[in-house]
Amino acid sequence: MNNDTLIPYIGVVTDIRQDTPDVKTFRVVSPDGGKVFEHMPGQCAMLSIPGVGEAMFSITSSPTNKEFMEFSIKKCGCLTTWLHAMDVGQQITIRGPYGNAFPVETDLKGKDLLFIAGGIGLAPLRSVINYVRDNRANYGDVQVIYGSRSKDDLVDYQEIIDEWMADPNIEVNLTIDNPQEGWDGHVGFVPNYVKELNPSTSKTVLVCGPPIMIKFTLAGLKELGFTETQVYTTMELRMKCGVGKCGRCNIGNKYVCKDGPVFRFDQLGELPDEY
Amino acid sequence: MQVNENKEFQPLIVAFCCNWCSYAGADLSGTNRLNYPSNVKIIRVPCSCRVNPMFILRAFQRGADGVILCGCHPGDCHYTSGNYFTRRRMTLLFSMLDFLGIERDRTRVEWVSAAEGAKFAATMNEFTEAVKKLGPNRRLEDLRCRKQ
Amino acid sequence: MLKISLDKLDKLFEAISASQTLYIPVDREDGAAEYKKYESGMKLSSALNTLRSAKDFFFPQTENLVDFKMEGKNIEVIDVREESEDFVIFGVRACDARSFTILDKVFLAEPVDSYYKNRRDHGTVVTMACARPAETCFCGTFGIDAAAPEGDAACYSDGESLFIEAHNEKGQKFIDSISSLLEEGDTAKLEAVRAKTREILKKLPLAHLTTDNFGGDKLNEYFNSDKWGELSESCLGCGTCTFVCPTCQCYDIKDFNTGHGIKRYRCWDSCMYSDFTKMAHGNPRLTQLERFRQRFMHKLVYFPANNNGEFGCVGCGRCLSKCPISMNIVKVMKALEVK
Amino acid sequence: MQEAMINRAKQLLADGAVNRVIGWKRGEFAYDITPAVFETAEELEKEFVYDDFTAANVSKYLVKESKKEGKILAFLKPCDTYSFNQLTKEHRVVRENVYIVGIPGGPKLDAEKIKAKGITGILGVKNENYTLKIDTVYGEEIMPFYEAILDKCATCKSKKHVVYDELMGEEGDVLDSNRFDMVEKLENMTAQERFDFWRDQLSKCIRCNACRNVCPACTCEKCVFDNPNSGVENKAPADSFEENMFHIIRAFHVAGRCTDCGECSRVCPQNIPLHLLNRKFIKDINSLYGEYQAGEDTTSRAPLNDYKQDDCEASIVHERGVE
Repeated sequence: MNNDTLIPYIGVVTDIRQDTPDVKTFRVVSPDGGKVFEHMPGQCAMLSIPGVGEAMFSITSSPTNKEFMEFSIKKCGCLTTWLHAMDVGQQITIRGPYGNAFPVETDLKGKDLLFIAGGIGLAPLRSVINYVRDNRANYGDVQVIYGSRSKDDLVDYQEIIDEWMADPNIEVNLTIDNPQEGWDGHVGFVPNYVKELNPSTSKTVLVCGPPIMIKFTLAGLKELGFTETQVYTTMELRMKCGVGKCGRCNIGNKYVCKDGPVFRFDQLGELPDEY
Repeated sequence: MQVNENKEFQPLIVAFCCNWCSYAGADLSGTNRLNYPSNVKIIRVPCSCRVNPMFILRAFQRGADGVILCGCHPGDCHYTSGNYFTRRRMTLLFSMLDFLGIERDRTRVEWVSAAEGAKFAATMNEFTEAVKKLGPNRRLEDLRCRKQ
Repeated sequence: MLKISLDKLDKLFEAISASQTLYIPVDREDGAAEYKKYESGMKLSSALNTLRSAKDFFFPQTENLVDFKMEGKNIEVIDVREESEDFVIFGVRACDARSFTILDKVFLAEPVDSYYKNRRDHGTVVTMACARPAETCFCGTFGIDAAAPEGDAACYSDGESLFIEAHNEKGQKFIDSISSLLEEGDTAKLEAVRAKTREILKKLPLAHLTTDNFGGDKLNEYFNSDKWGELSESCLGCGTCTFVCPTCQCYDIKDFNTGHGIKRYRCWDSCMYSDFTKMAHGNPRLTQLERFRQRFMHKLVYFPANNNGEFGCVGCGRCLSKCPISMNIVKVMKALEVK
Repeated sequence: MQEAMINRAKQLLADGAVNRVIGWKRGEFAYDITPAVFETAEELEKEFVYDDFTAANVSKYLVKESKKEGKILAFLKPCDTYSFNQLTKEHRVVRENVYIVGIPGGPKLDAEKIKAKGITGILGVKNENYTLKIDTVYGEEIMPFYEAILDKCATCKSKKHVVYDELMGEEGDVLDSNRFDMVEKLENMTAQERFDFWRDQLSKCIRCNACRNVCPACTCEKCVFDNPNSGVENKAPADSFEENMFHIIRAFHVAGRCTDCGECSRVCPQNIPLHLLNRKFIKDINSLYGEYQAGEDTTSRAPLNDYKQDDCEASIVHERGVE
């Protein structure tokens, strides 16, 4: 019988990085080494510990990374708590890739890009940012605006400092919600910071973060003159199958696991407000 | 439990024992070097009243052939009245299991005090024998949990 | 058309069951009908429809997807799939036969569900035309002709004989396997019976129900309708409608720890259940209104939007007779239509 | 009766004594009646119904409804008043927010029983002197009224309203019912026969949860069977054990609180006689701990929240009955 997408592969966790007090990044490879499967930026995978649970996570590493996949996971429910407690060398099950991806090879090509992320919302965007950095010639200006509750809650802070900020080809703007000792950068909420920075409306925007942040950021962008067709986001709902069959992650007639998770705001606008 | 051709069927017995009396009773029977079957698995509970009917069913699901619940004698409960509630609850539960056609001799409630080490051993021996006669639990077993 | 005398039905069943597993609807003690594996002496039920739909054969309530063995930090994945045996489902009504087309659109779409496909490939659906439709029937609303059911092969009765005709290769193979029992017959009387059935279908109380006002383009029109509150008010949030429905296909995936391994199951799930969309950090469908709306919007709007206008209902009427509080798709359609 | 009820409801609405009415709403056919809340006289006129098919017990809806603003008028049949009282006792309804009008109860009809006779295409059902005249697509059919009544009505325990603010019609009495006959019959079977009987019944279960969700005693905010962390959630019933488990625990959880309203069996799509499990508990409680009728009052202690020092030992189960 052919492989069935519901039968998972095995992945081995080879590295665990504590990013913030409640976010860890897990490096996953196939038991024979190398990646379990290829993906495009923005796609997701179903990770599971049999007997504990299975859930969808966005793949945070870039497809240009040929050695491993990474997942940045916030401790939230039953499965994620288990994942946070495990040690290097633990096997997990993994299936995917699921969902569409950010249109990095089509609509986004040649465009000036603006990434706006809040908190763990950086996870899906990190894949795109690194993909863009590795294919830098294909894109115009790249700007990243990233904010979090505090300095300690900035996911992948080390990579941001060491690589992104050192990269002259991209502009990185960080912000935290409240003043903090040892932080001399910007303080304030992401939507306000976006307005302050007043990015050029020629840019295409990729936004991800808590719903409330997305809501205000979108409003701010509109004030600045951006249109909904310029803004992409990525969604999350409860999923079981990952392939649009189990019937729970739909918004209207669109399944987030199959037709999403990446949506352009004008597409989302046509769907009912049930997410 | 499986029946081995060469070996006699050895039932798996789960005994819920209250911390204050029966568990101490079990201890005493041990220190007094009284024999009771090794296939009695004791689960210590704070009070016999802690035992939810679901525990009994789960024990059967996971391979028990008999379940016995031991607590303080009526009137002696560490928490004054826990075992009185247990008594009503288990009477009704066992009656229901019987109603569903599940052999009534697979379940029992017995009051064992901390001083009754001998009674504990005797009860376990007797109960194990009774369950052995019934053979493996088939009517309330979960086939998936059967050991391969 | 080929036929067999009705009093030789048991010979027919014996012949089929000699080579493969045969399922026929039989009457239960409580008056309901259900599919049973054929054994000698069983009588074909004359009931209009089985209590549970025939979807069970292809999409069972619970099935083992995969097993895991956990040892230390290692996990072993055990593929438990087995090639299905060949089987025949006899006496499927027109509505249930159409439901397979709808399930196919979900499970056979890429990526193909191998569990479903396996059974679908090995199962032959032999349908039976209806003669005595009930008041709860509204298959006509969805363009189904109860007197001419789909399926791999179809049967029609004229009161004396059972006529059999193949609709595809699988059906032809089935007829070939029993051809020694069949003889060529005159269909004149059968046509009269069919015409009569169609007359009755026209007289049914729900015969005038139409889908004209529904479809994939009606999302905004109905999603925010103020009728949902009133309609869902009495809904108990049970899964009866979902589980008796021949087209409901939502499922859940659950793990069971056996003590010596993990078994992963797929089981029916219901969008009416409160935990259907519940996540660790919240639930997009918090009240019964949203869950209720989801079920009917899915059948009347979302499904047609994704499947070239095909609706996710076949009008079998099971939910009409089984809902504990008698709230059903017909009442929803009628309530929504009123402008 | 229906006319009188509508008039009384309209009156109470007009007086401002209540702002909503809970009752039953007409369906597509003679028998598919839905519980509903009415807010205006027009709605009542148009859709309120009370006839031989209005069997649904509306008391559970009052858990939610009585917490809303204003007072709601509830028409309760005798059996529904027991459920309501039990809910009051458990502080699940706000008694002050409900104006109860006691109405005469059944026997109510069961459409399934009519259909089981092979009668189909039902367009209308009329009760003429306890003979049902059933108008169908295939012509008129006749069947005796009492052959089509719900099981729960055939074993009715009481025609008395245990709680009401006003009463319409005559007050009835607690009946000397035969409701334990079937339980007794089962008790007198051998264990193997009982086992086979229940296996046959419970294996039909499709785990739709209708019995649980309709039950006026099942009002937990979150059921243990819906909680993935409980370890007993068995949404995927892959083994007969899980069917037994669900039904034993469901019945046990309402033991001593079940008023025997019979809704569980009425709504079961697979016609499993679930009320027998509840009645077994009731029968045991009555015989072991003294007569007790849940919902009869709002003050007594429930049998499982109570004890006597000289209660019988659990071994009584082993000492009596058939092996």
